[in-house]
Amino acid sequence: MLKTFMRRAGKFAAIAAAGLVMSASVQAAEPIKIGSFLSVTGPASFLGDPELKTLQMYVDKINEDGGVLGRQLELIHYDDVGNASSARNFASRLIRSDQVDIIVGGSTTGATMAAVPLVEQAKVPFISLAGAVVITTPVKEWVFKIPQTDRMAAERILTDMKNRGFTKIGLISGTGGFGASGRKQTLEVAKDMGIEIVADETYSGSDTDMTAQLTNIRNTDGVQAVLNFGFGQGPAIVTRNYAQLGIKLPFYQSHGVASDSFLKLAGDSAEGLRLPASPLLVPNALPDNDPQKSVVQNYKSEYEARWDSKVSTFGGYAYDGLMLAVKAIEAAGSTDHEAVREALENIKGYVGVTGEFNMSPEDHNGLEADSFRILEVQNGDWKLID
Amino acid sequence: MLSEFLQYLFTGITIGATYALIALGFTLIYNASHVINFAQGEFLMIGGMTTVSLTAMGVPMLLAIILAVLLAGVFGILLQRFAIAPAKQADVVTLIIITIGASIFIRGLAQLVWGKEYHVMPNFSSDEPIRIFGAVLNSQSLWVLGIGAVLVVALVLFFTRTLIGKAILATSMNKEAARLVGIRTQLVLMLAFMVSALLGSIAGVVVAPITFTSYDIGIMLGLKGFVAAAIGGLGSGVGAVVGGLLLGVVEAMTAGYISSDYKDAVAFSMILVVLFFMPRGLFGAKVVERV
Amino acid sequence: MLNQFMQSRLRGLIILAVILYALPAFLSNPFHYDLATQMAIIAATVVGLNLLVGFAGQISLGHAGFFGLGAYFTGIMTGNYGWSAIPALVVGGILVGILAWVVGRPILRLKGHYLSMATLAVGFIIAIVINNESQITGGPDGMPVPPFDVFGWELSPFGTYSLFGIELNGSQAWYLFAAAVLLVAVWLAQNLIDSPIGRALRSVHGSEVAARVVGVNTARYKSLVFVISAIYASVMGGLYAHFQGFITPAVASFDFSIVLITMVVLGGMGSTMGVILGAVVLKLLPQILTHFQEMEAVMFGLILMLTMIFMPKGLLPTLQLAVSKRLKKRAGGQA
Amino acid sequence: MSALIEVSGLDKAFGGVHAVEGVSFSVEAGQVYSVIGPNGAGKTTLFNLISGIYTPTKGEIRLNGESTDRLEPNQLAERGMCRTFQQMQICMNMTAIENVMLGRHLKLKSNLFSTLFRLPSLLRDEKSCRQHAQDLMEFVGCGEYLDTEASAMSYGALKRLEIARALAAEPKVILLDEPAAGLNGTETAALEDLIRKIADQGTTVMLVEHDMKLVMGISDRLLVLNYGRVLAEGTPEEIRNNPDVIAAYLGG
Repeated sequence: MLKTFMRRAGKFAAIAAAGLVMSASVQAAEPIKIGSFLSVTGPASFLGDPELKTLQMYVDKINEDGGVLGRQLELIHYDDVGNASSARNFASRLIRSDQVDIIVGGSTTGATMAAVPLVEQAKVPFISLAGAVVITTPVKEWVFKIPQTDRMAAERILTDMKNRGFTKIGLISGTGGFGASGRKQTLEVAKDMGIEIVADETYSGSDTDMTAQLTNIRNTDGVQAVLNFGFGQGPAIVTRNYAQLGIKLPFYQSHGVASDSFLKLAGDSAEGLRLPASPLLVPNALPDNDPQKSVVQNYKSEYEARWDSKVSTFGGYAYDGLMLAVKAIEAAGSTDHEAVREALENIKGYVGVTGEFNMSPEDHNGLEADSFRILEVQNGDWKLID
Repeated sequence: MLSEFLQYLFTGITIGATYALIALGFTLIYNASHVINFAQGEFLMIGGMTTVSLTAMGVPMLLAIILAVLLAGVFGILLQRFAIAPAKQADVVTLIIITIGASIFIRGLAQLVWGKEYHVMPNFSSDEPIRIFGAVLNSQSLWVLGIGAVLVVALVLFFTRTLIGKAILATSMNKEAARLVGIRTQLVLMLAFMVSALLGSIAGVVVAPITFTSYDIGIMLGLKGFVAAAIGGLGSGVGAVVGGLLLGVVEAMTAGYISSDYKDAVAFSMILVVLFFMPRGLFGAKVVERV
Repeated sequence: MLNQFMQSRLRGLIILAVILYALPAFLSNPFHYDLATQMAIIAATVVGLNLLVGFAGQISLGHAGFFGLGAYFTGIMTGNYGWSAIPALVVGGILVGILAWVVGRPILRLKGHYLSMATLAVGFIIAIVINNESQITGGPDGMPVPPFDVFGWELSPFGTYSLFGIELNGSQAWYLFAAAVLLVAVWLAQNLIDSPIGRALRSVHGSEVAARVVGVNTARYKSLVFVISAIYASVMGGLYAHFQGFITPAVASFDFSIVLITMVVLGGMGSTMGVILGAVVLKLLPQILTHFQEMEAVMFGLILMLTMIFMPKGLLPTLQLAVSKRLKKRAGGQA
Repeated sequence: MSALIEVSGLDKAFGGVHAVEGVSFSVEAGQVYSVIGPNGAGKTTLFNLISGIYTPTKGEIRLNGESTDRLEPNQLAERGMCRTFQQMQICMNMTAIENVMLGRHLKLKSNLFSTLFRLPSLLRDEKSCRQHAQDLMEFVGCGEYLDTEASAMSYGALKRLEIARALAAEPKVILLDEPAAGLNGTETAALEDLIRKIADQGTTVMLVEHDMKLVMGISDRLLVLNYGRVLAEGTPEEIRNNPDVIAAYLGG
């Protein structure tokens, strides 16, 4: 009885002491403000939701470990609902009202691009979590981005197709931002690589049946393989319709569906399809000498323990974004915008969940196409192919 | 050639049957109260999501469906009682905004309870598609069509054979007169909303295996249902069914033969054309202006 | 007598001008100015929409289509073809007006929900075209728009300006500009309402058959107000595009159409000052509700629903009624 | 001289039910011409046909010798016809005087440019229009309501307001649909005076009315409808003594 009491009292004292130390350090310095606008709800919520969870979780973790430069991190985040105008407004609020030191956010390309003019003018470092190639090509002084570009995804997929000897393919893509940009890149890359797109179909994000489009592709002469570029539930429906129609051609998806929940939605129909993805989906299949292995394994287990839901590639973007921001601030030794920007630009060899980042003034993404791994669905699970 | 056409037709009819079921829900409420209920799609969502989450908790499928449909019915009653009834003298547009507010509210709740993920529901029967002349039909489509047909027949019987159904019709034609002959019109309106919610949620359950389900599935399907109801003529049951099927088939045919990019645009142009020649939809009642 | 009449007519406008002039005292940083600028531009849009919905009683669920067309026309012409902003806004307004006239003639014959359906369809078609024609519109990812300029002189939210010797940053300058635009928009709208044309418009709402038997060509007036409100939307869409510096098809979306009509109904149909209040409230609400995190949507839906249930006439008319009742009561008590 | 309104073989069917059948008559300029008959006899339908709100199934209506076939109500208004309604059609979203000023719509030149910028020409026109409307409101006896919201006016005042609005268009012929319905004795007497004054100014008046005393007192000629058909036509004296009319009204 007394023992328990003593133990509790001791615990209490320890917590109190820790609290004192912490509050002392908080008083010592203003927190570093990390701003974020994400599509936490709305049609792109499957991007924004894991991104926000990741940011919240690791900001807490970093603070527990003593913060950055001896200062605590403060996460200020807003939900842009996938609407570019709101994204711009929240970017404005972050920069001008909250006066954040750096922004990590922008789930979709539209949201990112809407904030870019403001960010460039206000000269605040901005790490985008969206995919399209236009974000960092041409290079914008203050804008960086984490995910591989959709162009890289197209390159990776088409290379794999070419290696398997396919030169005539059918394309079906969503009309949302991700699908439309992916379609454009695929068309361009295919031209460069001498692959012919013989069928080119689209569907809108809320469609519930893509059988008609797939029938058209199936009936096109000479199609050797089919690629679906899109995200959300659409690709899962496409995958199921594909199986129902009994199309036997090799099937590819984009990195937009690289998550376990896609496997759950598409079920058996997904069997045999391939897609480019971050190694996050197959952490244990990586060879032990792969530097990404431990990073990926840690992130996966920490995320799944904390949130009781599966990791997704998109949460990984937020992880890398936050870590890059922290690294840059540490390297700069302050939150001075210009210093942080320069530090970001010079990050070399950072191994993250998404890949190995080698930033430069000419490359604000810093990833190579081979940071994408080609995975195949086998027996209802991901299998690392390349 | 034939197999292609059949494929588009099957696709169109499946989608169309979904639209038709939603449109029927619109029609029912419109008939009883002249309200266009923009929260109709949310009944669909409640049906699908409740079934999915209950089955995940281990409730047998059939029981889960029944509970889901009942829950939607309760929401229908609550919607009428707390959102529509208090705003009796409100303008048409005001009522539209109220139902939009209700749909945002219900969707917000659903998101809190169920999260934002998409969920799968297994087919009612075999996953094996049916092949006819080279075209493929998802077995669930037959369920959609079959249950749709049963519901339409049930509705017809409900309105022509039951006292409650007749009371709803009487109230829609003349509220004052209905009150005078002893019909409790508020109760009748509540019933109409409830039946409409039941209908919507059943639609939500039967289409969920095809479309997946999520907290926001109701937005676009609800809108398409409204479109179908308007094409058919608001207030006409036959119109709702024909409008829904027509819309679905036109979408599928456009995607197949013309351009998948402009599939929705063609569907919306069709409404304009229909309304241009028939300002009250295909089967809308002709109303003589009384002055 | 006439003097008094003029005064009452301009009362609203003067109050609005005073509020707009005094507002900067409450704005503490450029973000607040940003928000106020957007409110002014959107408010001017709904003042135009209110002519159609509030005064002529015709529902439009597709007005964002015209707003989006204006935004994209200006964006494309100034961005890709080097036009100056003013001619782009003017030509855009004219083209959108012509389009509105062409589609308005047939669909304005429709009544009630059928008209809402048809306008919804028109709005959707416009949004789909903008989304699909990515060669010129940039597709769903949107397109950048150059800053507003008047024959070489640029108004950018990021510049610095001086007005009568006062230093202004770009956000402040934009605010002043947008406030002036709003005042002009309100002035024109009030002139229209308070005229034979305005009476004819209101009579379409009050009793269409009465309007017809005294000789009002109701079809013509419905078209006219449809065109005018579309031009309002187009021009404001263009300004919005310049201010934002980047536009996506969301500016033409059905969602945005619903936001616009909600502003009108929430603020008070047929009350110019009311719909401005509606725009302000709806623009401000999401910024305030960020504190509710996941509850944001629930709160928004609830507030919208409750307001419309308990104030079916809209915020401002209900407030005005309450105030005048209280004044009357007080006057009665004294007498 | 030719008749101002000439109706021949007029037919209107609603889904097989003939509301008006084979009706012919003519109204001379300057007359007070009344249409009477039991409820459901087709009086209001007849007015709706004449004023262009309904399109006839068969037959023809001529206004001033010109066929009104396919003319919209507003086009008839341009040709000098105006009317009131049994179920009043007042714009409740306006003030009383605005309703009357609306009646002068055709007399005003409305130019979008001068409207938007509120040019002096517009202000001058508006001022004289307002003056005219005010005179008319005093003429019909609701001068005290000028800037009252229409929604705040009494039933009787609204009835007179509707007449004032119709008169504001300076019509050649005015159609009054049951103007006395719902009025008390004094109000009806005032109405009778008013109709007489309107007729004295040279405006042709067509009247649908139930109040026999009123009708018989002021009408030059009467048309009696029964089940959509003409039962009798003639001067008040002739109608009073017509056995068919007596049978229809008394024998039921």
